[in-house]
Amino acid sequence: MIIATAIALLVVMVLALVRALLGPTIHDRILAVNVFGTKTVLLISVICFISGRPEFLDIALVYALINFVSIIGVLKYFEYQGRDEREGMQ
Amino acid sequence: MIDSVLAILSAVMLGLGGFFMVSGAIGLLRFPDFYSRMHAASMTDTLGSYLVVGGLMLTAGWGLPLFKLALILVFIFFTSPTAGHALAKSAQHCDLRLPGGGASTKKADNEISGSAQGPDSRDVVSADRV
Amino acid sequence: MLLSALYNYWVVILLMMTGLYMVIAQGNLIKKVIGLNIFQTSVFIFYISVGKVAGGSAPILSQLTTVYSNPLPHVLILTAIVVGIATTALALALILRIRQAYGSVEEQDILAGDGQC
Amino acid sequence: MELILDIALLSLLLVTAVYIAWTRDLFAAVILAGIYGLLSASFFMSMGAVDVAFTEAAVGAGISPLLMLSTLAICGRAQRANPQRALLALLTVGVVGALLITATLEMPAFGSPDAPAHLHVAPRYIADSMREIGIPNVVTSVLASYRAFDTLGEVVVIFTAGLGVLSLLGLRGDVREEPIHSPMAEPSHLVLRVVGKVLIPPILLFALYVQFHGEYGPGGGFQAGVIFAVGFILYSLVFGLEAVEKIVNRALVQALAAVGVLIYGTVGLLGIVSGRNYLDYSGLAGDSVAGQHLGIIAIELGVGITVASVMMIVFFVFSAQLARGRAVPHAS
Repeated sequence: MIIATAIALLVVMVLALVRALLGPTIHDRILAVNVFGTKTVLLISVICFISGRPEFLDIALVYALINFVSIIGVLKYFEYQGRDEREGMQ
Repeated sequence: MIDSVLAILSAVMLGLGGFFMVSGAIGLLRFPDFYSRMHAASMTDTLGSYLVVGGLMLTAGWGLPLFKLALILVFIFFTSPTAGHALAKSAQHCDLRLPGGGASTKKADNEISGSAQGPDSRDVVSADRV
Repeated sequence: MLLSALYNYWVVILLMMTGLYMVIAQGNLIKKVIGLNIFQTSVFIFYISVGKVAGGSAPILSQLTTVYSNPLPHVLILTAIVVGIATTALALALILRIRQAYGSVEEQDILAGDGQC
Repeated sequence: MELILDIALLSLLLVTAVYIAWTRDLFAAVILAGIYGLLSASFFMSMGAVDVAFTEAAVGAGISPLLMLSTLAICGRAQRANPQRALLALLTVGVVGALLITATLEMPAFGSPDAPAHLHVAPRYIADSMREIGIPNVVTSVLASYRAFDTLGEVVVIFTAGLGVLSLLGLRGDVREEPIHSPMAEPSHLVLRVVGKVLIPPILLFALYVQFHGEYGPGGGFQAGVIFAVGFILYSLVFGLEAVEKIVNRALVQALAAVGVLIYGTVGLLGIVSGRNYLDYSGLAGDSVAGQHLGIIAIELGVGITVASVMMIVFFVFSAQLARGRAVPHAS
C-alpha cells in the first residue's frame, strides 16, 4: 500500500505541475506550488519508509517548514508587485 | 492480532489519503476558476496529508520516527490552512475576479491606493502576460 | 537496458543544455541567472547519480545494511549547493546595481547604454 | 520502485526546466524554479543522498526563490525576446549536447558498484571512518575531518560572497529616506501573524537540533545555518524588517559572519599547537576519536554561524533594497 501511495503522490505531483505550467493566473501557479510542496513532504516521508530507514524524516520536517515560508514570501513579493503596477497605472 | 489490525488500518488510511489527494489534484486541474481550484486543492491537501502521515505513523512503531511524524502532522496542521488562507486573501487583495465579477466588490475594505481604479485596473490577463 | 543504465546521464545533459541555452539566448540578466542555476543543478544531479550504488543505502552507518552510496560526491555537492546560493546572491546584487546604473536588466539596453557614454 | 521514482522525477525535472526556458514571464519562471528545487531534492532523497537533499530543501526551495523574487520585484517581470540569438544558441546547444550524449555511451552503467568512482577512496571512508572518527554519518566525517581544508575554502567563499553583497548594496542602506513598509505587517494578516509567532520558535529549535545532531543523522552546519536564517526570514516576512532589526543587531550579525570563519580557522591552528597537522583534531582531547569528535562539533558550529549570518545579511540587504526600491533614481 505504501508503494501505491507513492505512485498516487507522483500522479498528484504531475497534475500539480501541469497546473503550474498552465497558469493562467499567477495565483494558480502559487497554489500549484503549495500543493506540490505538501506532496513533496509526503513523498519524502514515504521514500524514507520504502527504503527502510525512517530515521531520515528530518528532511520531510524541514520541507514542511520551508514550504510555508516560501509561499508566504512569494505572496509578499506579489503584493509588492501588485501595488506597484497599480500605482504605475494611475 | 494488534499488529495485523494496525497494518490493515494503516493500509486503509494510506489508500484513502491517496484517493483524496488524487481527487483534489484532478479538481486542481479541471475546475474552471481560481477560487474553486483553491477549494478543491487545499481541502483535500490537508485531509490527504493527515491520512497519509497517520497511516505511516501506524506502521512506524514506537520511537523517534513516530515523534517526527507527529511533528510533521502538527506543522501541516498549522501551515497548510494558513498558506491557503494567505493565498485566498492575496488573490482577493489583488482583485482577481470570478467570472461573475463577485470578488471585486469586496475590496472596499482593502485600503490599497484608494478606490480610484475600476475593476479593470488589474484583470486576469494582465496578471499573467506570458 | 540501455535506457535504465544511462537515462540519468541523458537527463543531466538535457538539463545542462537547457541551462546553457538560457544563458546564451536570453537577454534578460535574471533569466540568465536562473539558467546558470539550472546548469548548476544538472551538475549536482550528475554527481549524485555517479555516487549511487545499486541497492546502496544512505551513507549513514547502521547495523541494518552494509552497502552504502559513495559519500564523497555527497560532500562535494552539499557544500556546492550552499556556495551556489551565495554566488547567486552576489549575481543578483550585481544585477540590482546594474539596474541602478543603466535603468534596465536587458542586455541590449545595457550595451546601448555603454555605447552612448 | 526505485527506478520508477528515478525516471519519473527526472522527467518532471526536465519538463520544468524546459518550461522555465520557454516562458517569458519571469515571475512564473521563478515560481517554477521553486518547483525545480523541490523536485531535485526529492531526487537526491531517492538516490540516498540525505544530506544533500536536506541542503537543497532549505536552499533550493526556500531561500533562492525568495532572493530571485525580491530582485524581480525591483526589476520588473517582463522579458524581451531575441529571436536571432535563439537560433544561434539552439545550434550551439544542439552540437554540444550531441557530443556529450555520445560521450555518455562510454560511461559505466548507472548504479554499478564497480564504477571507477567507487573504487578509490570511498571504500576507505566507509570502512574506516567509524574507527578513526567515531561518528556514524560518513558524510559529516568526510566533510568536517577528512576534507576539512576543502570545507574551510567553501566557508570562506560564502563569507566572501556575503561581503560582496554587502559592499554592492548594503553600505548605503544606513541612510533611509522613508520608513520601510511591509504589506504583510498590516493587521489584515492576523492569521499569518499568529501562525508565524507559533512557528518561529520550533524552526529555531529544529535548527539547533540539526546543528548538533549532524554527526548521527542527516544535518550539520550548512543545513542548520540555512534553517536558522529561515526562522528570521519568516519573522521579517510576517512582521516587517524593522521588527527584525529590533531583535538582531545588524552589526552583530555582520561580526558573527566573520566569527564563524575565525572559529573554523582557530580550531585548525589548535591542531598545529597540539603537534599535528592543520585541521587534524586528533590531539585536541585525550584519545584521538574524542579529539576528532570535539573538533567536528567546533567547526560545524563555525560553519553554522557563518552560513546563518551570511544568509541573514543577504536577505535583509535585499529586502531593504526592495522596500526602498523605487526611491533610487534610474539613470535612464
